[in-house]
Amino acid sequence: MSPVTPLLEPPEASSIAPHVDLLFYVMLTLSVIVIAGVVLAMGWFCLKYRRGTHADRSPRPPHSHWIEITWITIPLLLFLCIFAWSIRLYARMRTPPPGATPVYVVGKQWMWRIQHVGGQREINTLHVPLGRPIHLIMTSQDVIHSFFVPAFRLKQDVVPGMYTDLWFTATRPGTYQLDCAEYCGVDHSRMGGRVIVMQPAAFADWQRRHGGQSLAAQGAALFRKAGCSGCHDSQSSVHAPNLRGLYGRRVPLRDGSIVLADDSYIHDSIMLPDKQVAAGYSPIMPSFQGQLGESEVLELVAYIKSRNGKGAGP
Amino acid sequence: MSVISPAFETPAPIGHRSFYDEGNTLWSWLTTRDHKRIAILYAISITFFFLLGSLAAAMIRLELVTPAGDLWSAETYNKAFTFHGVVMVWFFLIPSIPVTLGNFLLPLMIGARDMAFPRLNLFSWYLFAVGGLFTMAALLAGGVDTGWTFYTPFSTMFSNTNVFLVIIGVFITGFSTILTGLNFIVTTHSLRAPGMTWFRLPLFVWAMYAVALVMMLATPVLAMTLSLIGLERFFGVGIFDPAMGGDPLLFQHMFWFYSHPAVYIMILPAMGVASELITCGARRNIFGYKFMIYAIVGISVIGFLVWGHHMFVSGMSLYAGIVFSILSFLVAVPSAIKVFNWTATLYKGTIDFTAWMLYAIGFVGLFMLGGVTGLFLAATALDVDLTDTFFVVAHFHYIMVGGSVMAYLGGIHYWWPKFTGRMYSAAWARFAAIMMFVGFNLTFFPQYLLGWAGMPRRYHQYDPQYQLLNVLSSAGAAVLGLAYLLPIIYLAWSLRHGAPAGPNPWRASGLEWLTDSPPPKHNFEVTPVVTHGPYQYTP
Amino acid sequence: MNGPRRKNGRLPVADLLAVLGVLVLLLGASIGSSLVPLGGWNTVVSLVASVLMALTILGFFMHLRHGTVLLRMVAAIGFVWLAILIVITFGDYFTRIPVPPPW
Amino acid sequence: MNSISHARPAFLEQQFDDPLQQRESSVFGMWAFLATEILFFGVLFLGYAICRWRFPVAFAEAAKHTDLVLGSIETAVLLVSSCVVTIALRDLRLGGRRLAAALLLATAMLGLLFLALHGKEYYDEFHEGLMPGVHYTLAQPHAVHMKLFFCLYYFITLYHSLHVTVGVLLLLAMSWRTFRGGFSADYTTPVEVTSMYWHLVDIVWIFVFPLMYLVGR
Ligand code: HEA
Ligand code: HEA
Ligand code: HEC
Ligand code: CUA
Ligand SMILES: [Cu+2]
Repeated sequence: MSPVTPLLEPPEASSIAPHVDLLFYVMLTLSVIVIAGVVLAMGWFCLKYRRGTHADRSPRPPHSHWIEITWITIPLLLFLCIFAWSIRLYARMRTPPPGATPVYVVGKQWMWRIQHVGGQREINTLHVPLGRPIHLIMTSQDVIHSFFVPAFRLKQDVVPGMYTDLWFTATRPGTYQLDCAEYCGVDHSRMGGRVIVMQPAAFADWQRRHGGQSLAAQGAALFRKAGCSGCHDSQSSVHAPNLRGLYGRRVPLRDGSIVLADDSYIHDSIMLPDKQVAAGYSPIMPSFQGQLGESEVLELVAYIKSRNGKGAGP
Repeated sequence: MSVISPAFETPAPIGHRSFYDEGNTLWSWLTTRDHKRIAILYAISITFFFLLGSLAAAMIRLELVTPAGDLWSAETYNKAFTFHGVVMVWFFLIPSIPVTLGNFLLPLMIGARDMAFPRLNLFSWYLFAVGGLFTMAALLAGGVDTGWTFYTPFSTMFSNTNVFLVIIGVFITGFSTILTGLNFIVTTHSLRAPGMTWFRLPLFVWAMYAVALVMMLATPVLAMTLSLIGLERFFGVGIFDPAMGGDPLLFQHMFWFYSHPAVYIMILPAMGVASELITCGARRNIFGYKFMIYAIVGISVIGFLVWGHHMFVSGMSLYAGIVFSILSFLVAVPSAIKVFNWTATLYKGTIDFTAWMLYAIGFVGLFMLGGVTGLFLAATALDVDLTDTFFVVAHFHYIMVGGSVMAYLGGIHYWWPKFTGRMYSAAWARFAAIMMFVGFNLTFFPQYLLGWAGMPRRYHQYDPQYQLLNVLSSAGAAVLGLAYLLPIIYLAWSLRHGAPAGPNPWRASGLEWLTDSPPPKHNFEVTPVVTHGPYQYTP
Repeated sequence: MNGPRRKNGRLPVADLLAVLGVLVLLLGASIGSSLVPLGGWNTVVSLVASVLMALTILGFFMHLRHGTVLLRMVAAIGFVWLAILIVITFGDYFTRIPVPPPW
Repeated sequence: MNSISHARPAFLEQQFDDPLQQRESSVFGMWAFLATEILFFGVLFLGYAICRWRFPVAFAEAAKHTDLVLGSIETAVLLVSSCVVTIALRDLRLGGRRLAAALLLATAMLGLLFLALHGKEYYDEFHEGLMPGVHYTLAQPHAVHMKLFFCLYYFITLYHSLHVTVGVLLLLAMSWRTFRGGFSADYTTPVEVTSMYWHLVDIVWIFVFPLMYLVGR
């Protein structure tokens, strides 16, 4: 554990964290100034005009548009500045840089299951290399959880039935607390873990030691086992789309709309096939809801993605 | 003790028969249509619920003294904060000021003989009571563990506690809220005394009017959303369940469309009370009366557009986050106007530090602190870090306990002579107010630090490094809890032993002070005619 | 509340029946249009018919035509608030950007 | 301004100064209540809109299972009833009694007819196995998401039928009171307010109908 004194914030361990802290402390300073101003004014009035003092109590105007407008405008401008600042930071938090390494996360009452593209699996622990952007693609098997790493100043709800994502670049090696921040039932407070930030070399070493079959390869096996290939193989007699090169394409749907084939699209195609039916096909694909867990779906997604590259897959 | 403001032409003659004298059997109370008696029925009921909710708070705080989850089981802890939240929000704070002070004072302040629909008013109380019974039944049957926000799919598919009973309870109480709001709106529109124009209404009445509007337009959404949860639990079908193609975020949108306006249901009345107290306590007319009104209306309307700030990390779209964030900043502007105007009202006044004035000043300070930390949460990038931590818990307790509860108690102290005709011990009252202020800050200030340090909320056990602050917070809760008991004691004592108050012990202006304390059954022997604005103070 | 006191509700019976006729016609149009394949426009057409029917009822049967401004505002506010709820919620759904491709 | 002492008609409640104030308060109150009703139903429509937007095909498929003929008749019945209650109120205001009472009764009967027709629909749907959670036998490709439609369909129509039932009871009471001479040309407020409620029930149905019955035809 990194040393955390009770009154201080956790260390800044991601590229975003210093920006968040700066915003926080600037807002804190502003707020303290404003609050101190108001409290001092009130305190001073309370002292000066308490009953029995000989203060000037001549009539004052019952209102003044100028004063009102001043103290509407100044806070408003302050608010707009803070808003602009925070929203830029927020947009940055939510836009993963191109080339970030994907890591798949499944929340489940009450544990975190993590799958790396290289096939490494972890539970309640996430190993990441220092200084490289990591892109978490997350979903939940049951209820809503929230992936929270205080040292990174980042948090994202993990919602069943959809993919949410979170990205960060760790900037300090060490072990950091991972919490579940969305109430999810009995053991919510125990649903924690660690994020271990390693030097790239150490990380590569870790990867090698724990690497098995890559996620896509596991997905390829599953593709056969779950029976997908029965329809989706090019030799299959069933009229089903060939999934090669599907990922990232724009897919025309039967109802006339066009959607981008991203992670969620593939996920929904497997779990809720009726939701979006590809044009030119009949809606005969069965739903795999209940038969495949979210982590298995992630393997399939990884496999289908992998078939975009050159010479990938059958 | 009888300085009647010169603003009103027809002071009521001093009568001898108060509304308490119209029969005192239990039956006469349970069938009453007198808004004043209904207010008292409500006051008793919500005090009961406040005590229940406080016991749950004591359970929470006792558990959090140690990092290990040792005192209660995790299930019990989860049920405790759920029950605490549900009871405090729906059975104490949302009704609190409107149904007691509002019910009692609204007709008096506008010079009416009663509410527009007295029977409906009584019916609302019965609905409230029945809703409360359902909620207590849920407690007796084992409690609920969903959190007061009932997030799906946990509440629909995974919790096997008595969600259904609580939902029915809240649903029924919701109807009570809607009907109360309806009554307030119609009363304010049609029963104002001659000469009582809109811009002569006391700010408390404006606050009641605005809050009634919010109650009517927001509560139906909650009722139906909760019904949908009930439906899903019963039939295993539904639109919030991702397993069936439903969407949990849809629930959050619907819930917060109600629940954010609901937080303004909790603060607007408090602002109304504070305006009355500060003007009287400083013997100065409110500064910027019209701006105060615009601020009230502004808060209640813009307040409907910001609900998504509870969903910044929920998976909602980035663009929606931007819109909700800026709107949340905008809604803070009218609150700022109010804080500044209250402060300016003190200027060149003659300030008496009665207990209720202490509460009012405490209210302004604590509300400001809570509100400003609300801005931290509205700043999306900070919310990503702070959401679902104790920072949020501290934010809303500062506003709800430090703000609304303080204002409610201030209002009770201010109008107590009017309600009962008796004075309470001023010294004890001041002592309790100060003790409460100290205990409150000790309880909740450490929670800001906890939140910034990263302690998530709704945690039954936590990491040891957070212990010191948690112990401080629990100690504060003990002080705060004891301070809450004091008013109950000395106010009860005053009922028998307090000095008679007379119609206007604080020399306040406002129609309610023209009539007897306690007022006669129909409030005014002669309908007053109003020729001036609401505040007629000279220092 | 002190708007002009009209002879509310004193439309001749014949007029009321004519209004009913209009309503039934609109209903017929709505049903008829739904049987014609117009794609997405089917719903639009039938909803427009519904809005017209609702306005007719509000205006004639509920006498809002002669109502005060206040009453009209009250009648409208429910719809306006509902529109806020629906528009903003859909705003979220429409702008949820898909998770961009990670490589 | 001292209005308590004037001759007060028996129906005038003590908190009001005169009959006009009482009537306007009641009417205003009813409008305000109707605004909340719109939101009550409105949330469900939001749920419907989102689900339909997500599953357009399933919704079109599911809506085909509703009974267009019965649904259309029900709509017409409600429209006629709305007209009838307006005529009843008109007659009452012109001093009528028997005709008004009869028309109010007729309105209630139309309401009952609506409920009966809808009951018939529910009965058929039960036998077709269209009730998720109770008896659901659909097995076509979109069956899972069609449940969403049915779930909303039953919830909205049942909630609406509850309103119709309340309306019928109120109308029966009003008819009886009218028949007993409880109202006069000066005092029609309860009937007026009831009729407003009834119109709202009608308006809600006017939106339910195209969304539930006319989709995917
Ligand atoms: C009475 C109740 C009440 C009130 C009035 C408010 C008022 C505000 N609230 Fe709060 N809030 C809650 C009760 C309340 N809140 C509750 C219960 C929750 C948690 C629910 C849950 O999840 O369980 C919550 C949660 C909550 C969140 C979500 C946190 C999260 O879960 O991630 C946010 C985010 O934006 C927020 C913001 C605000 C803002 C901007 C205001 C503004 O209206 C505040 C405006 C007031 C001021 C700003 C102070 C006065 C102004 C000045 C003195 C001006 C000068 C100041 C400066 C220049 C800085 N609140
Ligand atoms: C609306 C009003 C309201 C009020 C008045 C209060 C009052 C208090 N609340 Fe609460 N609170 C909420 C609304 C409110 N709360 C809501 C909505 C939540 C969110 C729930 C959720 O997450 O779903 C919440 C959650 C909440 C939490 C977070 C739980 C968690 O996330 O894990 C805590 C923790 O400290 C807390 C504490 C308190 C305390 C100490 C008081 C004090 O004011 C109470 C003081 C009274 C007593 C302490 C009892 C009497 C005293 C004694 C019997 C003496 C002995 C006591 C001790 C030794 C401790 N509340
Ligand atoms: C019964 C045959 C069948 C089986 C088994 C099947 N599918 Fe499909 N699948 C189809 C058909 C037909 C479509 C096109 C219609 C549609 O979009 O629903 C399709 C569409 C898809 C699509 C969307 C493709 C596009 O172009 O839009 C994906 C992704 C997919 N399937 C993946 C899988 C996976 C993964 C499995 C195994 C877990 C699987 N399918 C099993 C028949 C099948
Ligand atoms: Cu998982 Cu909380
Ligand atoms: Cu909010």
